Amino acid sequence: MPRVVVDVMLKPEILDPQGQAVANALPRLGVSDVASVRIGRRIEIDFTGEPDLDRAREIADKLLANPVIEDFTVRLVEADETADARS
Amino acid sequence: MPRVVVDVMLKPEILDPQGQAVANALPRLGVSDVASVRIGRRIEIDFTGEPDLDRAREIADKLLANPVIEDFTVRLVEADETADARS
Amino acid sequence: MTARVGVVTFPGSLDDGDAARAVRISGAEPVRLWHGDPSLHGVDAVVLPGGFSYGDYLRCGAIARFAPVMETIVDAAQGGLPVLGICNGFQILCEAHLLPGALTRNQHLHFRNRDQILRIESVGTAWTNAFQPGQEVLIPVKNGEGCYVADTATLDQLEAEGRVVARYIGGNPNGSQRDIAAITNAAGNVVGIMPHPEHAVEALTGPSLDGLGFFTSVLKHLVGAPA
Amino acid sequence: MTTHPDPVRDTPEAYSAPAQPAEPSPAEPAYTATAPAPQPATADWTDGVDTVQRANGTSGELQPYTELGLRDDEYDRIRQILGRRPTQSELAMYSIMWSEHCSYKSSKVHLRQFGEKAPHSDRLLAGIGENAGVVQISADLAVTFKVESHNHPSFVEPYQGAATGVGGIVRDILAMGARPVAVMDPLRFGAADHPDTARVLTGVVAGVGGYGNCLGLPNIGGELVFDPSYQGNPLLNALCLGVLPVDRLQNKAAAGPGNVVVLMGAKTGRDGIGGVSVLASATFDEGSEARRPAVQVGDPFTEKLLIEACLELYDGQLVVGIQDLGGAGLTCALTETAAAAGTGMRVWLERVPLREPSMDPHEILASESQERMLLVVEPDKLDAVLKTCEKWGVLATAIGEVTAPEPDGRPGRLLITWQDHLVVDVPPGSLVDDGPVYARPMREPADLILLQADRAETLPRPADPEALRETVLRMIASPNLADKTWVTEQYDRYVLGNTVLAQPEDGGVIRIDERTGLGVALSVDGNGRYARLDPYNGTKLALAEAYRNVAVTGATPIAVTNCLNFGSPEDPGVMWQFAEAVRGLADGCLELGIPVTGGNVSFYNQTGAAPIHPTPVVGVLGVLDNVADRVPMGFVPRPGGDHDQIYLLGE
Ligand SMILES: Nc1ncnc2c1ncn2[C@@H]1O[C@H](COP(=O)(O)OP(=O)(O)O)[C@@H](O)[C@H]1O
Repeated sequence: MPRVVVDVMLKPEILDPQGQAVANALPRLGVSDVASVRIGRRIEIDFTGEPDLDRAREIADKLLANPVIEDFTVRLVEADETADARS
Repeated sequence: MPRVVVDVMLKPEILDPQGQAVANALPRLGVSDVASVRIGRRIEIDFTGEPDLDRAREIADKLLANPVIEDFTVRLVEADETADARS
Repeated sequence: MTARVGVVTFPGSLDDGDAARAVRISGAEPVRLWHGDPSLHGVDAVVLPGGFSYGDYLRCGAIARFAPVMETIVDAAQGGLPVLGICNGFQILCEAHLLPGALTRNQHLHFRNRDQILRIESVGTAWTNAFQPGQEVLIPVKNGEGCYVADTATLDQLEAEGRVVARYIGGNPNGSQRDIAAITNAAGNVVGIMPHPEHAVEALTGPSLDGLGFFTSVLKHLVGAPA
Repeated sequence: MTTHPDPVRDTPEAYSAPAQPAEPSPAEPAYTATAPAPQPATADWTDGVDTVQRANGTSGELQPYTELGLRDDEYDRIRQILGRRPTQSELAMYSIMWSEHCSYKSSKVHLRQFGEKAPHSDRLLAGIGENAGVVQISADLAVTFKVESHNHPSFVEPYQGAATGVGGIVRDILAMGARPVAVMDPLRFGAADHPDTARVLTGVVAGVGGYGNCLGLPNIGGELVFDPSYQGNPLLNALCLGVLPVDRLQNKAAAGPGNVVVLMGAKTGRDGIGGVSVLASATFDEGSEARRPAVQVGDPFTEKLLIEACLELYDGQLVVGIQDLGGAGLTCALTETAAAAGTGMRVWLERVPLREPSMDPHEILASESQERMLLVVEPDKLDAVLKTCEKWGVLATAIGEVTAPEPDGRPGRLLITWQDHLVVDVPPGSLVDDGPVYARPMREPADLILLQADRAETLPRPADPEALRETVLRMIASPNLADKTWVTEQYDRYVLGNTVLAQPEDGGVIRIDERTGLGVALSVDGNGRYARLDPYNGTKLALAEAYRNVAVTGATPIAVTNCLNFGSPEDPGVMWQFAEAVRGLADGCLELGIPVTGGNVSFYNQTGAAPIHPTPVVGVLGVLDNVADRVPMGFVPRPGGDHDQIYLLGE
């Protein structure tokens, strides 16, 4: 059964201190070719029946993201695909 | 230029208090057909040159995820694609 | 007749008892309100206290905004009911769109608790009329997500309309834009403040008594002193 | 060099300690960082569960008890108690309850000095043996406090390890009937400039703050010490203070046959069951290890609701008995509550709400899922209990009932079924009280004489003002003396509005009664370097320091708690340090006239063969009749320009 994935990221103009902290730590790991790091939320929603993208978009808009500071995308992903791909 | 996306999710058997809190709040929004919600992090990494998946995997393993409780996936995404898709 | 000031308890509210104590010390009667009960039980003003409502797991205040009591509060606030949101309460007011902007993760990424000097920038609100313009007060801050952000137009409008209620002085504890510590809505009845005035009402337990002014202000406001 | 003879032998010969093979059990068992040993090929777990009936018919079946940390003689004793081989579930339960962590098998013989040497106290309402000691401080009020360790998890996943450490001690306090009102956190890390310290320190501090702040508990003190001996084994000790009306004191006894056993709080998942995963049935595929998290994730929001719901249950007099679920999960809660009452218990395990439906009975019994409590409730109050839990959004489920003792007066039995299969049939006391007790060999560490010979007098002394200045600057810049604000700023010290003194004061002071001003002072102290040089006096020193820190606030010290952090008890040098430390603390308490009311032992704190410095951490609690009389640390300027006189007391 496919699941719905909502990605929520801070708007580009909003400062992302977490991402910056990671970016600043990279040189210590010997990584110097990273231009920027942004950190947001990935939300996986499983529906009891057919996944409902419109419903998910509504949830994202009302609850999962704050439109003042965040953007979101909603998409369908094969559930086992995501699990398999994990290392 | 494509960007690297690292998705970090709690391992499936690990308690996800965030996801649980959201799932419990949904009925109040009139949503009753959601079986489960899991919340993780989405990290977007832009490299100065060619995106380097191996490098990204190393960063994820050392810095972005704690393999004791989290799994991660690393993949390439077209940068403008992600931006466009955002609502 | 003593004024009755409601203090809402959400699951995960922490400073609700302290807010009620501050209301009592200021001379009003605290009335405890429950998140699941839409009735405001006839209170004259409402405090949304600090804490971690619903664990603050998704975004601070995001879930609390949908509590039954909030619907009533949003309506009443639009009708002029004085509402003070402290810390988590400020976050809830922003999430409920009673106040503009949003509160994000402290820029240094740590929870920070310290005694903080604020300058009261606006004494025209229901919650600050007991202060002098420009008065400096000492009030504890304690938050992990207290960094106030809004777009430039919103910030400029807040400044232009005198709706920045208090600013951090002597060091910004969380990276808030323009050192903003508290703001108000256009009508001046709804105020959100990140530091905790309810923790500066007793000499024994607080760094000062400066927090009392917020609670005495609303009493003044309620007996008809023009806001 | 001296070798102490075994001081006590109160167990059958077979259970006193011979020189034995190393036990695999770490200090906080059921927690492992590495994958458990592979399952012996001999184990033949069939499709279904391993029932009592099956155990009766397969007495020769080999069981992986060694991998579970049980010795041959311990396993034989289990068979003797049961008159058959244990089932899988029973074996898991015995391995947990007879571990060092739960049974105190190496420390018991020493710890009893705390009782024997204890000065009499009229204030003590509950002492050693309860979840936490309870001390009366006025006609109608009492306080309870205890310090515990969560060291190993805090190394592997610092944030969650520390967070769940705070969560665990808070539930101990809650179980006594008290509202938790403050926390403290004595911490030890490796060298401040070691790269891994940055990972552990930031994670631990964020975890202590994250959990405590979210529960709304002011942090009123603690310790921050850096020393290379803790590099691979940091110490996270957490103390919690609670307050209760004297008549709200709760106990854990599952009294009253017919009463309902209720599990309350979070769902049960595969948290921290790594230790018993060798019992996985043969049907588990490779890779099933991945499904057994060794680290628990805390949910402070659920714990906050658990606290409010429990307090409402106490005030409504709705519970007969209550016990928190800690490291040993349901196993410990079920057996301890039954054993404390001498009753039996009947439990339907499939009624336990699960996070993962595929869990096996032994996994459910061993799970260390956080934020759970076990209640014993009279049947006619069950509805009211469930309603209160629902109000707070806390899950509560009747999972069993209390049964009568045997007709001949012997304690009842604990019977647990899983979908109508009997998987456990044991005398609960055999798990709780009849565990092995060892008088382990002790020997003064060989290097002690040399260490002691290297005296401070041999250090160069600053000879002129310039050198003195340089020394002072070096000292105040050293991590152990430097300002602790970076840590303490991350903790809420104001919440609840009763914090009268907190960091950087020597002792924390909390107002307990707003009307009268009655309050308590608390301090926790330890000095591992001193204890390494002289564990007996080093422990006395820690006690004296905490006692002084409480006294200087103006409070009268009345009670002691402690957390004893040591290396492996199987190392005779460590065991000697431990025995000396306990003797020092017991003697010190006798001299000062205050009792030890509770505490915690954490063994196996070492990296390879190298133990940490012996680190007894001592907490002292004092009473202030009026917190307005507290004495802060700083000199307060006098109004009118009068000058204070300054005196130095002592030698
Ligand atoms: N160092 C110690 N000093 C005094 N009492 C101790 C010490 N260590 C353990 N105890 C007591 O032994 C009992 C069992 O301890 P523990 O297993 O830590 O409690 P819990 O069952 O709450 O986890 C408790 O009453 C505790 O106070």
